[in-house]
Amino acid sequence: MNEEVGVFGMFRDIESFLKTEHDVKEKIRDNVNDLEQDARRISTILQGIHQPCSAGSTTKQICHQVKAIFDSVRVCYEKLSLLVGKQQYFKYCSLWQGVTTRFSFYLSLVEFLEFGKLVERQKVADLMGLSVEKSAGFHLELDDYLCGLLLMAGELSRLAVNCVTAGDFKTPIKISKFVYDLEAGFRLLNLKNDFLRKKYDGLKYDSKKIEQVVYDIKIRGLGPKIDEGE
Amino acid sequence: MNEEVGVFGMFRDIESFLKTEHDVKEKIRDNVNDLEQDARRISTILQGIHQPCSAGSTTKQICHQVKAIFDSVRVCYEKLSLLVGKQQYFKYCSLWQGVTTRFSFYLSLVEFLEFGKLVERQKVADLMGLSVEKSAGFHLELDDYLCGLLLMAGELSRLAVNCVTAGDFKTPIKISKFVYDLEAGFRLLNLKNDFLRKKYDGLKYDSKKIEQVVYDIKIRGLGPKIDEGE
Amino acid sequence: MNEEVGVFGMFRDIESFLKTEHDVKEKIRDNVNDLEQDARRISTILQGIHQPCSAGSTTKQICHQVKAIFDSVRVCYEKLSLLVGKQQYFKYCSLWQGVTTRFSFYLSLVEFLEFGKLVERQKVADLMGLSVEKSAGFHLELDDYLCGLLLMAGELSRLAVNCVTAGDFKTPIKISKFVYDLEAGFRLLNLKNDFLRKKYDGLKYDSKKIEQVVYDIKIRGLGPKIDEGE
Amino acid sequence: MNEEVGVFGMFRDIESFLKTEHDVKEKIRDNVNDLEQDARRISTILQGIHQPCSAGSTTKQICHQVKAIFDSVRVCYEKLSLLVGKQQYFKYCSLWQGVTTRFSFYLSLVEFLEFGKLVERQKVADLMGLSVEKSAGFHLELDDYLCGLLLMAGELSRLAVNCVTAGDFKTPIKISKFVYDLEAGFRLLNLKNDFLRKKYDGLKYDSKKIEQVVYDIKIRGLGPKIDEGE
Amino acid sequence: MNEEVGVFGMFRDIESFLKTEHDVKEKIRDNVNDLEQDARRISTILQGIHQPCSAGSTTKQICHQVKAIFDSVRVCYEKLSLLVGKQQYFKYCSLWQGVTTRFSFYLSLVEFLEFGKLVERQKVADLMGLSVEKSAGFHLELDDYLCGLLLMAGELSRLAVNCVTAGDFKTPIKISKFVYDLEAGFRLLNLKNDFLRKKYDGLKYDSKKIEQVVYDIKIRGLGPKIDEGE
Amino acid sequence: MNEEVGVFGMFRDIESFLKTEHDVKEKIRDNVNDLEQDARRISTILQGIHQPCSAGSTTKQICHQVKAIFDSVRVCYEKLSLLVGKQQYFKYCSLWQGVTTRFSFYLSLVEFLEFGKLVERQKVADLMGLSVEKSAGFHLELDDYLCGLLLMAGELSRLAVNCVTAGDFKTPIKISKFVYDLEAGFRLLNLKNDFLRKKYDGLKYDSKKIEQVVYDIKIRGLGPKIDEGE
Amino acid sequence: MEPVQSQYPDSESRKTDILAVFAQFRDELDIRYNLHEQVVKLGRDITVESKKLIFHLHRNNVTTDVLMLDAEKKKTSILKKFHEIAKLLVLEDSLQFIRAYSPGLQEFIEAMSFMQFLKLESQTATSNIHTAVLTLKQVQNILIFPNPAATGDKNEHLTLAVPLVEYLLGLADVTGEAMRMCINCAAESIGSSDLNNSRSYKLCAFVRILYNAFQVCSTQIDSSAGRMKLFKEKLRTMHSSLIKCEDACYTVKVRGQEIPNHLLKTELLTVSSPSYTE
Amino acid sequence: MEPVQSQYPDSESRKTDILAVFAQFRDELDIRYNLHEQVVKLGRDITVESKKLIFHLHRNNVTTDVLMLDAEKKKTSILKKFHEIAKLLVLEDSLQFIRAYSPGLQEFIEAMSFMQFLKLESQTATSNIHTAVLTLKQVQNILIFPNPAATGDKNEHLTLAVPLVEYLLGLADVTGEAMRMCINCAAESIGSSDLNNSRSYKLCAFVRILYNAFQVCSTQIDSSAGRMKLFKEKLRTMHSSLIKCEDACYTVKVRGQEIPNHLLKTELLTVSSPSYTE
Ligand SMILES: [Mn+2]
Ligand SMILES: [Mn+2]
Repeated sequence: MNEEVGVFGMFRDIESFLKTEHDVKEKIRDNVNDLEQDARRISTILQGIHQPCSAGSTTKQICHQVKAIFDSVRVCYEKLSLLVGKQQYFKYCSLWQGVTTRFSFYLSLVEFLEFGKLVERQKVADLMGLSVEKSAGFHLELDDYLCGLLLMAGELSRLAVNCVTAGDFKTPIKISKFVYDLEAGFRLLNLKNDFLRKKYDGLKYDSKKIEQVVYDIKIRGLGPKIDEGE
Repeated sequence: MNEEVGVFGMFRDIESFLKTEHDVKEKIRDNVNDLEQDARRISTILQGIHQPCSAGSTTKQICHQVKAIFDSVRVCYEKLSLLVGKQQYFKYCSLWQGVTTRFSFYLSLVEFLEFGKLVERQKVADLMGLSVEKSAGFHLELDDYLCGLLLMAGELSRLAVNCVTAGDFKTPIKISKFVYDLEAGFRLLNLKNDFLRKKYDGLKYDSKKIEQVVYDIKIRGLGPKIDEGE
Repeated sequence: MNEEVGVFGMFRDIESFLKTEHDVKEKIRDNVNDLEQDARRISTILQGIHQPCSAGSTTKQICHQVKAIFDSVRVCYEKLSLLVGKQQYFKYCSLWQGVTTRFSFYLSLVEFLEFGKLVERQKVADLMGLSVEKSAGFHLELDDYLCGLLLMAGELSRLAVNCVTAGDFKTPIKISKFVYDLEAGFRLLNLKNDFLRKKYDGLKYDSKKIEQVVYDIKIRGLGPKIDEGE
Repeated sequence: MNEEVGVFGMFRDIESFLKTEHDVKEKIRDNVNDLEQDARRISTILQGIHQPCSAGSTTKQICHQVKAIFDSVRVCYEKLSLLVGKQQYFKYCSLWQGVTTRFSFYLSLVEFLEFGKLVERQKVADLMGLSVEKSAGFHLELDDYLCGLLLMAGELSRLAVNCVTAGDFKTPIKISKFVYDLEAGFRLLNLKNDFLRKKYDGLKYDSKKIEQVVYDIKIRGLGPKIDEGE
Repeated sequence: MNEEVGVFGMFRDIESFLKTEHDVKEKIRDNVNDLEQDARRISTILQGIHQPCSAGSTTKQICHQVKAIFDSVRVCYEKLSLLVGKQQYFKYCSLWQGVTTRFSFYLSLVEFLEFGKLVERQKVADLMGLSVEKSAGFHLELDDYLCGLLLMAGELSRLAVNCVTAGDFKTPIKISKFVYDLEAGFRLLNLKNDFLRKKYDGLKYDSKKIEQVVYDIKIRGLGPKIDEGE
Repeated sequence: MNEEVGVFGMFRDIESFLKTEHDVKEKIRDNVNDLEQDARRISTILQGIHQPCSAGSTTKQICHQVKAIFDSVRVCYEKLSLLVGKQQYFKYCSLWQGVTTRFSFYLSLVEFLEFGKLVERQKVADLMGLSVEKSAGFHLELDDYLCGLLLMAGELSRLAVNCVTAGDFKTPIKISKFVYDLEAGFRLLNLKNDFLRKKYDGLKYDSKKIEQVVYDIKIRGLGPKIDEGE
Repeated sequence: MEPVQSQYPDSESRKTDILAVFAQFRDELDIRYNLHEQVVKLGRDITVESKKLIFHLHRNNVTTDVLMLDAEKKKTSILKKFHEIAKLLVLEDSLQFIRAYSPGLQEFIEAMSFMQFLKLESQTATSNIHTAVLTLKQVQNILIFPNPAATGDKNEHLTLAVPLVEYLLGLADVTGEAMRMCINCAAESIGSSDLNNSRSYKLCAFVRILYNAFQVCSTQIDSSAGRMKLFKEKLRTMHSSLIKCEDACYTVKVRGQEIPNHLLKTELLTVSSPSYTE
Repeated sequence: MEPVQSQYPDSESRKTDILAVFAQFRDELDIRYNLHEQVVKLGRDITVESKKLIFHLHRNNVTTDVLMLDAEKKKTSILKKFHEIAKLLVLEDSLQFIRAYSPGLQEFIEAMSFMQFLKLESQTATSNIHTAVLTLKQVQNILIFPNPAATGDKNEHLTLAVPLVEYLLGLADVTGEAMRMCINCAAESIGSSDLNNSRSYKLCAFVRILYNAFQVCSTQIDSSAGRMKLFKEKLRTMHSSLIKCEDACYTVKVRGQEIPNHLLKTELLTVSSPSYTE
C-alpha cells in the first residue's frame, strides 16, 4: 500500500500549497480593503469641489487633504508589493485594479485643480509609491492610468456645470481647453481594451457637455474679458 | 503651445507602447495555435485506446507516439517562454491555459496507461519543458495540473466502459482502484477555484460510473478470480 | 429652392430603393416559410424511427417519404436562388441558414438509415438542388453541412437507445462504429465558429452515450454473435 | 477499411478549406486596421473645425488635408476588394462596415464645409474608390452612406455650438437650414434597419439642439441682419 | 370515441389556426404600414409649423391638410377593425399602438393650434373613426390618448423655441399656460412604472424649456403688453 | 435639533455598523471553514463504507469515528451561535447552510448504518448541538434536515452498487426498502420550486438505481432466502 | 408660426376643464390597476393550489379512487378562484388582463391535463394514448361559469380567455410531471419484476406525442422575440424530459433482457414471489 | 460493507413512523408557505399604496397643509397593512420572510423619507438640509405596533425587521423623486422669475447628500454578487439623478445671470409684474 501513501502525501502537499496561496490572497484582500477605505475618504473630500464655495473648504484645502491621505496609500501599496512579489503582479492585479484606477483618477483631478495641467503617469505612480515599469513588478498599469484620466473628464464636466451654478465662469473655460487637448490625445490611440474604449466613448459626451457650458457663458457675455487674460 | 506638444508627445508614446503590446499578443496567439495543432494530433492518437485492440495500435505504441509529439510541444513552449518573459506570465496565461491543461491531461493518461500510476507534476512539467516553480516565470500552474488529472478521470470512465465492450474485464478494475485513490486525494483539497471545483464535481460522477462498470463485471462473475491476483 | 428639390428627389429615390429591398426580403421570408413547412413535415415523419416498429412505418418507408418531400424543397430553393441573385447570398443567408441546416441534418440521417454511411456534401447539395461552390451563388455552406452532421449524431444517440427498447440490438452497434468515425473526422478540424464548436462538444457526449448502449448490449451478450457477421 | 480513409480524407479537405478561409479573414482584418489608422488621422484633422479660427488651420485647409488622405484610403479599399471577391462582399462586410460608415461621414462633412450642400452617394463612393452598385461586388452600401449623413448631423450640432463660442453667428444659421432639409429627407424614409432608425432618432435631437442655438442668436439680435443676405 | 381522432385532429386544427392567425397578422401589418405611411405624410406637413411663416403654409392651412389625411386614416382603421373583430383587439393591439399614439398626438397638436385647447378623447377617437368604449371592440385606448398628449407637449416645447426665432413672441406664452395646465392634469394620475410613466417623466423637461423661452421673452420686454390681454 | 449632527452621525454609525458586520461575517466564515474541515474529514472516513470490508474499517468503527468528530462540530456551532446571536440567524444562515446540510446528511447515513432507520430531526440537532426550534435562535432548519436525507439517498444508491461488488447482497435489499419508505414520506410534501425540490427530483433516480441492483440480485437468486426473514 | 385666429378658451375655465377630465382619467386608471392587482392575487392562489394538486396526483400510495376524489375537490376549489376572476372581469375583456392570471392559468392547465391522463390511462392502450391529451376545447369548456348577474338570454355565462399560447405553454409543462412519473414507474416495475407491462412505456409515449406536437406548433407561432425564446426554452426542456423517459424505458427493457441469458432463470421463479414486492 | 448487527426496526412500523413525521413536516412547510403568500399579498398592497402616496406628494397644487393631512391618512392606511404583517409573523422571525415584503418596505421607506423632506424643507436652510433625511432609527420606530395578544410585560410590541440594506435601497430611490421635483421647481422658478430662491437648490443639495452617503455605504456592504450588482445599478441611477439636478440648478443660475447684461434691464422691472406669473 506504499502507493497510497504516495498519492495521499502528494495531495497533502498540494493542500498546504493551496492553503498558503489562499492565505496570501486573503492578506491581499485585507490590504485592498484598506486602500478602498482610503479611496472612500478621498472621494468624500473631493465631492467638496461641487459644493457652493461657502459651504465647504477651498479647492486648495481639498487638494491638500487628498494628498495627505496618499501617505497612507503609499504604505498600503508598499505592503501589497511585498506580499505579491515581482512575478505575481498579473496573477492578482484584478484585485486592486479598481482601486488603483480610482487613485489615478483622484490624482489626475488634483493635478488639474492645482496646476491646470495633465498629470504625468510617472507622477501618479510616484504619489502612489509605484513604478511605471512592468519590470519593477508592482507598477502602475498604463490602462489604469488612462482609465483614471477618462474618469477625471467625467468629473470635470460635472465640475464645469457646478462652477457656473456657484458663479465661477472662469474655470469652465479652463476645463474646456484642457479636455479638448485630452480628447485630441486619446484620438491618437487605437484602443483594443473594451473597457477603456467604452469609457472613451463617454469622453466625447463629456466634451460636448463642457462645450455647451462654455457656449452658455460666451453667448451671455459672462466669461472673462479677453483683455483680462485668464 | 509647448503644453500641447507635450500632451501629444505623451499620447504618441502611449500609442506605440499599445502597438507593441498588441503585437506580442498576436505572436503568443500564433504559438498557442501551433500548440493546439499538436494537441489535436495527440487527441486523435489517444482515441485509439477506446478501439478494440485488433483494429488499431497497442496501448504501448499509442503512448510512444504521443510522447514523440511532445518534442514539438516543448519547442513551442520554449518560444512562448521567450516571448512572454518572466514578469508577464500571469498577464497572458489565460491564452494558453486551455491547451496546457489538455497536455497535462494527455500526459496523466499516458502515465496511467504505461505504469498504472499517478503522474507527478514535476514529470508533466518536464515533458512539456516547463518548470513547476512560479519563480521560474513560465511554469506549469498547479491548477492546470489538477485540472488535467480530472480530465483524465473522465476519459478513464469512458475507457472502463469500452474495455468491457472489447472483452477486457481487468482494466476496469485497475481503473476503479486508481480513481478511488485519486478521489480520496482530491477530497483532501479545499478547492476555492470555481472551475476546478466544478470539474471535481464531475469526478464524483465519473467515479460512480466506474463503480457501476465494476459492479456489472462482478455480478456476472466476469472479473478476474481473486486468487488470480491482478 | 432648386437645392431642396434635389435633396427631396434623392431621398425619394432612396425610399423607393429601400422599398424594393424590403419587398425582396419579404418574398425571401415567404419562401423560407414554405421551406420551414416542409422541414416540419419531414421532422414529423422522421420522429417515426423512434417509435416501436409495430406502431409506425418501417425505416425504409420513412426514408422514402422524406425524400419525396425534397422535390418540393428543391423547387423552393430554386425560387430563392432566383430571388437572391449571385451577389447577395451572404446578405440574406441568415434567413435560411436554420432551415438549410435542418435539411442537411435530415439528409445525413436518411443516408445513414439507408446505406449506413456518411453522406457527402455534394449529395446533400444535389438533393436540395444547390451547388457546393460559393462561386455558384446560392450554395450549401460548409458550416451548415457540418452542423447537420452534428445534429444527426444527437439523433443517432437517441435512436440507439430506442432501438434497444424496441428489441433491436444490431443497429446500436452500427451506430457506434459510425459515430466513432465521425468523431475522429471532426477531431481533425480547428473549429473557429463558436456555434459549431459548441455543437461539437455535444458530439463527445452523444458518443459516450452510444458507447454506454453498446456496453449494455455486450455485457449481457445481447448483441449479434460474432459469426453472424453483421 | 476503405470507408474510413474516405471519411478522413474528406475531413482533411474540410480542414484545409477552413484554414484558407481563416487566413483570408485575417488579411481582411489587417487591411481594415490600416483603414482605421487613416480614419483616426482624418478624425484628428477634422477636430480642427471646432477650434477658434486663429488657433488652427482654416476650414479650407482642413478639407484639403482630409481629401489628401483619401488617396491612401482608396488603395486600401482596392486591396480589400481583390481579397474579398465579388461574391463574398456580404460575407465579410461587418468587418469594414464601421470604418466605411466613418469615411462616409467625413466626406459628407467636408462637402458641407466646402460647398454647403449634401454630398451625393456617388461622390462618396468615388472618393473611396468604390462603386454604388451592388452588382459591382465591393460597393458603398446605402445604409452606410445614410449612417454617415446622420453622424454628420451630430457633428454639425456640435459645430453650431462651437461656432457661437468663437463668435461666428452665420454658420449656425446655415447649419440649421441644412439640417432641417436633411431631416425632411429622412422623414420620407421608412427605415426598417434598427441601427439606422436609432441613429435617426438622434437626428431629431441634434436638430432640436441646432434650433436652440439659432434661437439663442436670434433672441439676442446677434444674427446677420436680414438684408445682409447670407 | 370521437375524441380519438380528435386529438391528432386538434393539433391539425391548431396548425391551421396558427396559419390563419399568421395570415391575419400579415394583413394587419399591411394595414398598419399604410397607417404609418399616412403618419409620415402628416409628420412632414406638421413640420411646417416650425418654419418661418413666409417659407411655408399658414398654420390654418397646415391643420387643414392634416385633417384631410385623416379621411384615409379612418378608412384604414375601418379595415383594421373588420380584420381584427371584436374579441381580438387586445390580442393584436401592440401592432398598431405605436401609430395610434402618433395620430392621437397629431390631433392633439392640431386642436391646440386651431383652438388653443385640449382635444377631447372623444374627438380624437371620432377623427380616427374609433370608439372610446372598450366594449366596442376596436377603440382608442386611454393610454394611447394620454401618450399622444405627452408627445404633443414635447413638440410644443420645440415650437416655443422656433416661434421666437421667427419673431412670434405671443405663441410661446400661450403654450406655456397650456402646458402648465396639462401638467396639473397629469399630476392627478397614479401611474404605474410603464411606458406612459416614462413619457410623463419627460414632461417636466418640456415644461422647463418652455418656461425658459417665456423668461427670455419677458426679460427683454418682448412679450405682449399686459393691457393687451391675450 | 439633536438630529442635526445626527444625520451625518447616522451615516457614520452605519459605516461603523457595516465594519462590525463585516468583521462578524469574517469570523463566521472562519468558523464555517473549520466546520468544512471537519466535514471533509468525516467524508473521508465515510468513504470507507464503499470499500471491501477487508480493506478498511468495519461499519461500526466508521460510525464511531464519525460521531467522535461531532464533538468538535458541536464546539464550532456553539461558537457560531454566540457570534450570531438570537436575532440574526436568518441574516447569516446562507453562510453555513451548505455545511449544515452535509452534517445532517452524514448523521442520517450513520443512523441508517447503525440502526437501519430514519434519523430523527431532534437527534440530528442534538448531535450538532443545535435546537430544532426556530425560537431558540440558532437551530437546525427543516429544509436542511430534509436536504440531508436526500443526499443520504444518493449515497445509499452508490452503496447498494458497491455492496454487491463486495459480495454483500443483503444490504442492498435493506436499502431498497428504506429508500422506498423515505420516498413515500417525501411524496407527502408540497414543495416549492426551490433547492429542496430540485434535490427531491433526484430521488427517483436513486430509487431506480437501487431497484436495479435488487433486481440483479433477485434474478440471480443471490438475495437472502425468504424464510431467512431480514 | 402664424397663430390661427379663433376664440381661445378662457384660461381659468380651461384649467378647470382639464382637471375635471383628468380626474376621470385617474379614476379609470385606478379602477383598471386595482382590478389587475386583484386578479394577480387570485392568480397566485391558483398557481399555489394547482401545484398542490399536481403533488397530490403523484401520491399513488392511496388507491386511485380516493386520490381522484380528493383531486376533484381540489379542482373545484381552484375553479372557484377562476370564477371569482371571471366575475371581476365581467365588464372587461379578459384578454386585457391575461398577463395578470397567465401563470396561474398555465399551472392549472398543467394540472388538468395530468389529471386527465391519469384518469384515462388505465383504460387506454399505449398505441392510443394520444386520446388522453387534454384539448384546448376542454380547457375552454372548464372555464365557463354561470353569470350571477345574468339578464335574460344574454350574458348567461362568464368565460375567461384561454389563448392558444397559454394552452400550449401549460401543456408543455405536463411533460415534466409525466417524466417524473415515468421514472418512478420504471423503478417500481423493476422493483416488482413486472418489466413488460411497465406504465413507463405509456408515459413515454405520452411525452413523445406532446413533444412532437409542441415542436410542430411552437415553430409556427408568430410571436414576440421574448415569447419565442420562451418556446425554444420549453422545447429544450421537453426534449430533455423525453430523453429521460426514453432512457428509463431503455433501462426497463435492458433489465428485462437479462433473464433469459442466465442459468438462474428457474430459480428466479421461486424468488420473485409476490410477498417480496411489498 | 459489514452491516452492524442490531435490532433493525420492523418494516411496517418504520414505514408508518416515517409517514407520520413527514405528515408533520408537510404541515410545517404548508404553514410557512401560506404565511409567505399572505405576506407577499400584503406587501404588494403596500407597494401600490406607497406609490400612490408618492404621487400624492408631488401634487403641490393643493395647499401644503391639506396635502400633508391627506398624506398622513394614506400613511396610516399603509401602516395598517404592516401591522397585519406583523401580526401574521408574531411567532416568526420576520427576517425569515423579509423577501416577501421587501419591495413594499423599500417603497414605503421611499415614500416616508420623501414626506419627511417635504415637511421639514421649508423650515430648513440648504446648508442644513441633511437634517431632513429620514434615519434608519426613525423607520424602525414607525414599524412598532401594539401586540393585541400581549401578555404582561413581555411581547408588548410587535416589530418588523428593517435590515440596513432595505433601508439604503429605499432611501436610494427617494433621489429619483427629489430629482423630479427639483426639475419641476426649476421650471416654476424660471416661470415666476424667482431665480435666486429656487427650491431646486435645496433639492439638489438633498440629492447630493444622499448620493455621497449611499456611495460610501454601498461600497462597504459585504453582500451577494446579485445584491452588489443591484447596488451598483442604484448608484448609477442616483448619479444620473444628481447630474439632472445639477443641470437644473445650472439652468436656473445661468438664466439669472442673463438680466444685467441687457439694456432692457429697466424695462424688465415693469414687465415682470406678479400678475404675469399667474
Ligand atoms: Mn410542473
Ligand atoms: Mn420612486
